[in-house]
Formats: sequence, structure tokens, C-alpha cells
Amino acid sequence: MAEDYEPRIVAFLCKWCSSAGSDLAGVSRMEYPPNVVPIQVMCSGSVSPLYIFSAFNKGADGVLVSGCHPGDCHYIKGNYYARRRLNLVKKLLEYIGLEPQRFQMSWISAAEGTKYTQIIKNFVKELKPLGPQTKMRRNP
Amino acid sequence: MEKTLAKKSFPQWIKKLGSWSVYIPRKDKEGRWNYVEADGGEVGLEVLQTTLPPKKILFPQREVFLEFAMTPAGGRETLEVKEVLPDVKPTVIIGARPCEARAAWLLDKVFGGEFRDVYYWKRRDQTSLVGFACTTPPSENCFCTSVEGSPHSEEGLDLLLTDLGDKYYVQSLSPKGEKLISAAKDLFEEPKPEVKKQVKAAHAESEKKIKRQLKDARPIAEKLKGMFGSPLWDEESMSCLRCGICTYLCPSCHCFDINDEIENSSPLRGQRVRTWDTCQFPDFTMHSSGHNPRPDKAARLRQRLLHKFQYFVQVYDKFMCVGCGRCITLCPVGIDIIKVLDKVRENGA
Amino acid sequence: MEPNVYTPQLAKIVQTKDEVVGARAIKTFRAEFVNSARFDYRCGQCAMLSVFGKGEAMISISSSPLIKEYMQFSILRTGRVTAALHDLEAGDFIGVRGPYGNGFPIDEWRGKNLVFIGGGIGLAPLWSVVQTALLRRNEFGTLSLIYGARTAKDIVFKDDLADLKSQMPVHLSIDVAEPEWNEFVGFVPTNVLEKKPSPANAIAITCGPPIMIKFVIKNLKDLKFEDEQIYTTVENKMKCGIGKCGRCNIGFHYVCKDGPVYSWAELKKLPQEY
Amino acid sequence: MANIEDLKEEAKKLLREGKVKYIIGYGAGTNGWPAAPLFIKKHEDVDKLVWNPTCVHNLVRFLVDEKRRKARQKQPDKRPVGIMVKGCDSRAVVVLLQEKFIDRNDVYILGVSCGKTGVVDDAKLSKKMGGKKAKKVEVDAQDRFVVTTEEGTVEAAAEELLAERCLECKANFPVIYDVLSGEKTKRPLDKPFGSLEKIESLSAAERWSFWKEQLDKCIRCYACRSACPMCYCDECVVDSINLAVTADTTADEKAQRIRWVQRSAESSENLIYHLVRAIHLAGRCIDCGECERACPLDIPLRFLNKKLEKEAKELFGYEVGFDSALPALISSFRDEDPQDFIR
Repeated sequence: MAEDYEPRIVAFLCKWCSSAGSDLAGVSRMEYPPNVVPIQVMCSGSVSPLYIFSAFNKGADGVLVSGCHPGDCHYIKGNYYARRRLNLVKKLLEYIGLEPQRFQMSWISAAEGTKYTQIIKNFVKELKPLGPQTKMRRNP
Repeated sequence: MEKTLAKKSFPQWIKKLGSWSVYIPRKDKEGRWNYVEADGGEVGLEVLQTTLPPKKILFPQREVFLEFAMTPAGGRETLEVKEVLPDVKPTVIIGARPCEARAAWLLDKVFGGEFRDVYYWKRRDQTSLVGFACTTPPSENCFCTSVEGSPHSEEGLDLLLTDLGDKYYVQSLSPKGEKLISAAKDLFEEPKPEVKKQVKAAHAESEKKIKRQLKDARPIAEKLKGMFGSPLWDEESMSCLRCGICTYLCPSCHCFDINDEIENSSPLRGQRVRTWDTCQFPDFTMHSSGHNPRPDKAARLRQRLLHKFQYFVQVYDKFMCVGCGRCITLCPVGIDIIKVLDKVRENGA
Repeated sequence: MEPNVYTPQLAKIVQTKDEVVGARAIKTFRAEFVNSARFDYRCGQCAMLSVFGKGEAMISISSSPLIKEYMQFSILRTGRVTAALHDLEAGDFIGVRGPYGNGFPIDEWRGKNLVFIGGGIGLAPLWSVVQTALLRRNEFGTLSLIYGARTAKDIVFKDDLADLKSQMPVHLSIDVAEPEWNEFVGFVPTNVLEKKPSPANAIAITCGPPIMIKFVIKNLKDLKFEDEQIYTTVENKMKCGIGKCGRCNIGFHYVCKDGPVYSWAELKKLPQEY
Repeated sequence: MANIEDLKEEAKKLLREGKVKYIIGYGAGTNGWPAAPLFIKKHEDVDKLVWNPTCVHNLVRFLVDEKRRKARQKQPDKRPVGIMVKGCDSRAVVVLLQEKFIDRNDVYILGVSCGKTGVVDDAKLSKKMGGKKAKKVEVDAQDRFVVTTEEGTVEAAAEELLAERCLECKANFPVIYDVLSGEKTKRPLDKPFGSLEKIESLSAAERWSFWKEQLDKCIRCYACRSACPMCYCDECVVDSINLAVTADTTADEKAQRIRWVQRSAESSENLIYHLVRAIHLAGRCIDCGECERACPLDIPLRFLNKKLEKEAKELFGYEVGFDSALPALISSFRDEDPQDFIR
């Protein structure tokens, strides 16, 4: 794999927790790879599977959806719906043969700046050996 | 020019057509026939009817018209537009049916004329059609003889092969056909006199074997002029699912859509693309205001039939239907174009 | 190299003018060809305008063919391509291909009194004929315009209409009464009945939404206009503009090629599918 | 298979008394297939109703058309529509009721039991008949299929010709009905998701090449979407152009409509279209197999929805189309929903 290959990750971060967590990481000047294109959403429950498929279609190498821990959701149950729906998305993507590491979900609270950087670091580490995502990408 | 070609030397002939890109019929696992690029593998000479007609090669589902890109140059971005023409190798489609070649001959009329469609003709001029005369009807629903075609019609064909058991009687119908023969002259022999009689008999015999029939197609075309408001269209389209099968798989249907497809939004880069379209989808005719001259499936079934059996007849004096029966065989709810037209004929009779 | 009917020529927008702002915005563009290509057209013909990345839209050329310096399009903001067109300013590039359609048979109308009846953006296709008639004024009898819009704000070519009043009777109307509106209030077809244009040696040309055309034709018939004296344009959805893509047909006519201009005598014989 | 004389009597009564607007049932097919959907308005025509193993269509799709037709009429006729449903079709009615797309008194359900057999698969039938056309297919006393062609009749064991979904049938008689014709026989169900194993056992690379090869065949004729009773949206998110425009749709709405998928039948666009359709059917698809049967290119679409149906059952204990009071799969959750995949 070309050493300089840098995977591009699209991350849907819930505004109340994960996005705040990533801001905390930034404010605390924590080091983490710059591969992420963050998209702030009001709740992880509002992330439609269509956004995930479309991100891969437009060339994302990895997609992350991150929301509040169960029980912390600003809208009470948004993350519970997300947990069920995105589990189905993950199973479907695996079933058609997409590398399972490419789609990840995580719980990151507003206080977990370090966990955010850790997840991004791991994600980049797992994506690097896979190389660019060409399966769902529009005319690769 | 007429020749004969032994069946066993068919594969060698295909090998000799190296400078052509050759499409041959092949049966897939599910038992469906389709045209595939020749790969030295087995040639399905006993082909019946392919699901997708040769139209998919002459008039592909996707055709790039032009590419556009916003290139940053000297501060101000300039728009660069580049026309894209298909660069097509000489192509030959082996195993087309006379009705499908007749459909290509109809498409020639549509895409020719005043505004020649350069994309279609780039492919059409390079493509030769080698037809198999239908000694046995390819489908249960063939009715080519009712729409002025026949199992051995020659329109649109460059070579017509008639199966005589161990050999084919080869009729060359165009300069392209002759080139295909001269590419492997040694495989072709002069036909013996009695072979001509055999072919005539085989052709006559094949016409009798056509299974379906649409009586008085021309009077129906005339009668359709007065049936625009008839309730018949509502009744016959009740079970229609409004999908695109009957049009996308029809060898003579040619409606299309033109859209800009974006690869990158900034800086803008994309292509203008022609894709297949069908009068059966609601937004085919929907105005930007939401007004739709054809609001329901009755109007669309009427359009599909009138276009083929009245409008095209009025403009080109030919039926736009070649009687291949695909729309009958593959309609998920069994709407049968012959039965609907029978009802038109009997309507108010 | 065989000419490719689908490839647009690049044109540069030289001037834009906001005719109507707000919900049903209308903007007028003047465009010049980049390589000053020859593009002679007849009044009433249309051109397929391209905004690359968005698509194409068939727009009638609203300037008179006698004006050579520029071509003018007045466009209602109503969808993907027209909204993109509205975002463009002078200096931007568009694609133009055409001219398409049969145009108005203006030469056959020599010596006749011309009655123009427009509704909303329908005045754009009419404008090409109005300008041409004015430039060849002595070839025609009387000229008059009956034009209506939904509200006073929606009226197109406001200042042009003002100085048009000095050259021909202009009867404006809006659908619903407004405070400082003192002309006719009501739909255009009713205004036609009100103004009672005389059918004697006259040609009536009407463009607008399909529903308006239907009733204008009915009322003109009540005023004893013959079928051959009434002309209109059919604005079906168009994509190719050259009678191939199969969507704009009424009967065996492709409106983009065999139309969009029809006399009622011809249109009456075709299925009412527009 | 049930003889439907009792159902015909009921249908005649309904039409005579004007209790239903019309009846959607199965009638003699045209030349494509022995049976076809039939719409009956007059009680004299009820005798045209047939019931045999070639009644493969899921007629519930036409309830979607009925709703659209009513929405377009100024004074719609509010009477219910009579509809013949098999076991699987009846579960489609349950889902439409569950999603409040139709109201229970919009429909008068004439249920028919498949008994111990089911409906035939067209590919298996034509392979068995060696391409000869089957004029009629019936079930004899020993629950074997008797196929009549031009050259006489051929017998076959049910399993040989049964449609794939019938081999995994979960309801061989309707779960909801106003009238039921035929017995409530319970068929021994072999492995519920047996057919999935073939694909699930493949490696990821093999699965990808399988799905890529299959979905590359798609020509985007949308027959799968048109045949599906659950695909009833007026405006499909995947279809880049079909937008339910009304007089008050603003220019901005039309201009800013996102084209999620392009119209070209390219690999990536076909894949996204089929993935989005599959995920929209999670917990809604009742496996009537119409998408696969309608597909002219024989793409095994059932296996996309079947996978999600299996996950819904195994991960969330959710079974489709049995209880219209149940909340939908993706608008409900349980505390014990698995979250091992979440970091």
C-alpha cells in the first residue's frame, strides 16, 4: 500500500456529546490524525442509512457514527434507535462484502476528548492496510 | 451473394473475426440468454430469445455526451466543456433475430432524419448484424408476421443465416456482410442449386410455426385514431405495476433522458449523460409546475400502444412493434399487447 | 466532423435584469456567443440552455430575430436548471443549442391586426413577435396586447410595457384586486371577453399556462374568431429538443420539433394531451 | 389447495349488496403466465376467479394504487375493496395496517389457504417442462403438482416446483381475513432462513463478487420497486427525478432536491439503489418474492431482504407481519438490543 495513502473518514458526530467531545480534544490540543471530515448531526438517531451509503458512494474510505452513551441522549431515545438501525446497516454492508472495518459506530460523551482521539487513531490504523475504498465509490 | 457455411466451422469463423469485437449469444446459469463478448467460449447457436435485445449494444443504457469541468485558471475559474464521442471498434452481433434487426432498422429512422444522432450512428455504422432466421419461433409470444415482419425478414441485417441442419445458408445483404464473409472466405462454399429450394421451403415453413397472431393490424392502427378517450385504457391498465420492463426490453423502444451527473462538486467536474427512459414513469412528462399531461397509468399504456401502432405508422408508415413478444413474456402481471389490441379491434364492433 | 446536435455552444451572459423578485422570480438575460457563432432564428423559436452540472431547459427566445447583437431569454425560477440560471450574473457562461421549434408564421400575418394575449411568463415567447411586429410596423394592421399576471408584482417587462402603451393599446390585468391597481381585475380569459377584440382580419396569439390557453381559446371562439385565426404555443416537458427522446408528443407530433406553435385548427385535431 | 366455491359465493354477495367497490383476485392469465390479477366489478364475473399454484402475484400492491386513485378523486367512493390474499400476502396487509397506510375497513379480505403446498416457481417450472409451456397447474389429492401442457400432463413432487419462499413459508394460510377458504393446515417448516446459508457461508471477497456480478445486471427498470407492496412512497428518495410536485412546491424545494443516485445503471449507482431499498424494507418485507419474480434479469433480490429479516429476528426478536399493533422494527428498541459492535 502506498505509504502516503491517507484514508478519508466521514464522521457523523452528534452535537450534544461526540461533537462536543471532539471540540474538547481540539481545545485541549490533543494530537490525532486529520483524516476526519466531521459532520455534526443533531442526534445519532437522525443519521439515515442513506447518508452512510452516500458517503461511501462519494469516496469515503471509512464512516463513523458517534453518539451519546445510552441514557445520555438529549432526546432520550435517539441513540437507542441508532443502535438498532446502524446495527442493521453494518450487517448489510458486511453481507454484500464491504470490509467490516470501514463502518464503525461509537459512544463518545462530551467529556471523552481522549476517547475521541483514540477512536480516530484506531480507525485510521485499521483503514490504512485496506487501501482506498473502491467497492461503493462512484466510478473509481 | 449467397454461400453455405458448415455448422462445425462456425467457431473458426468467429476466430477469424479478430478485427471485430464479436458479441455472441450465451445461456447463463438461470437459463436466460444474453449477448456477451466472444471469449473463445461456447457459441450458443441454439439461442432462442435473449432477455435484452441487441438494442443494448446499439443504444446502450448509458451514453456520455460531454464532459465539463471548472478549471481554476488565472484567478477566475473557466468552464471547460469537451464533447465525448464513443470510439467504437467494428462490432458484429451474432445471433440477432430478424425482428430485432428490423427494430434496429426502425431505430435508424428515428435517429436519422433531420437531426442526426451522432452517438447512435457512431455505433450503428460500425456494427453488423448477423441474423439467424427463426426456423423455430424463439418465443411463445412471437407475432412478427402480424406486424409486417417475418421469421426471415432482411431489414437491418447484414447477413441472414438459415439453419439447414448440418450447415447454414448464408445470404449477404450488405457490403458489411460481404466483409464478414471475405474475412474467412475458405470456410464458405458455393451453395448447390437444390439448397436454394430447401431454404425457400424452410422459410415458408417457419412462417406457419409463428404461434401468436394479431388480426388486421393496419385497420387497428386506423381505429386507434378515434380511441383516445376510450375507457378501454383504464380497464386494461388496472393491473399495470408502472415498471419499465415492457419498454426497456423492447427492441424498438428508444425514449431517453439527458442528465448532468456530477463527479465532484467543487471544483465542478461531471458528465452530461443519456440514459434510457420510459413513458411508463410519471415524471417522463411532468411539467415543472407539477401539471402532468399523462397523469395515470391508463394514459401511459395508451401512449405506449398508440406510439407503436398509430403515431409511428402516421409518420413512417411502419409499425414500431416488431412482434418479438418480450413485453408479453416478461410483464409481471401478464398484460398482453395482442389481447389489448384485439379488444381495440372488437371495441364497439 | 459530423455536427453534433447535442453539443451546446458556449455563450456569455452580458446583462441580467430582475423582472420579478420573490416567490415566482423572473429574470431576463442577454447572452452573446463566445465565438460569435451564427445562430439565426425565427421569432417564437426556442433554445436549450445548459447550466453544466445542473442540466438543460428549453427556453423561448424573447428577443426579436432582427436584433443581431444579443439574444434575450426571460426565465421563471421554477426548478433545478432555472434556479441555477437565476444564480448566474453577467460574465458567467451558459451553453446554448438550437434554435428549435417552428416559430410563429409571422410572414403569413402580413396585413392582419395582431392581438397578443399573454399570461404570466407566457409574455416571454410573445415578446419576440411583439418586438418584430413593431420593427416591421407598416406590414401589419393594428396591434394590441392583453396581458395578465397573478399579482402586480408578477408583471413582466414592467417598464417595457409602460412605453409599449404609446405604440399599441395594452390591457393589463391581475387575478385579485390590489390597493393601487386601477386596471382590470380577474383572469386573462375574462379580460379577453371584456375587451372584445374584433375577429375581423385579425390573428390572436396566446401564450401562458395550459389552463389559461384552454379558456382563452374558448372565449375567442365565442367572439367569432375562426380556428385558423388563433395561434398558441404548447409548453410540454422537453429534454432533447429535436424530436427523438419521445416525451413531448401530442399525438404523432413532437412539440419541440413540429411545434410548439400551433393554430387552433391544427391543435384541435391532435389529442388534448398537454 | 382450497377450492374457492365458498369464497366465490361471498364475493358475489359482497358485489350484489354493493358492500365492496370491486374485488381484486386471480383470473385466467394471458400468454405470459397461467394466472393474472383480475379486477371484478360485477357479481356475474365472479366465476372468473381462479385459485391454483400459479397464483403467484401479491395483489396487496394494488391497495397502494387504490389509495392513490382515491387521493386523486374529489369525492372518492369510501367503500372497502375486496382482495384475495394467500398467507404471505396477508402479512403484507398486516404491515400496511401497522404503518397506518391503509385502514382496516378499507379492505375486505378474502383469505385462501395454500394447504400443504404453495405456488410454483416460473424458472423451475419451465426447466421441468423442458421449455414447453404449462397451460395449467393443479394439486392432486397426494399434494403433488399436476402440470398440463400441449403434449399432455406431467406430475412432480411439490418440493420440485415450489417457489423458494414457499420452502421457507411462515404462514400457509392467512393471518388476517374476513373470510377464509381452505383449511388451516400447519406446514412443517424446514430451516426458516435455510436459503441464506449458501451466501453467508461465502468469504467476504466471494460475497462481494457475487453481489457485484448480480447487481451489475440491473437495468434500473424499477420492476422490483413497482411490484413491492411496501414500496408505496410517492417520492422515492433513490429515484433522482420522481418528485411529488404540487402547485405549492417552491422552486427552492425542486432546485435543492438532492440526487442521491444517478440514473445511469452503473455498478455504484445500482448498488446504492438496491442497498437503500433493502434497508427501507428492514422489518417490513414479508418475503412475498415478487421483486425477484418481476425482475427480468433474475437478480436474486430476495436474499438482500431475507438477510435483514433474519437479523431482525436474531438480533431484535422481531417477526414481520403478524401483529399490526406492534411498533415497527426501526421505530422501537429494547434495552437488551446488542451493542457489541459499538466502541
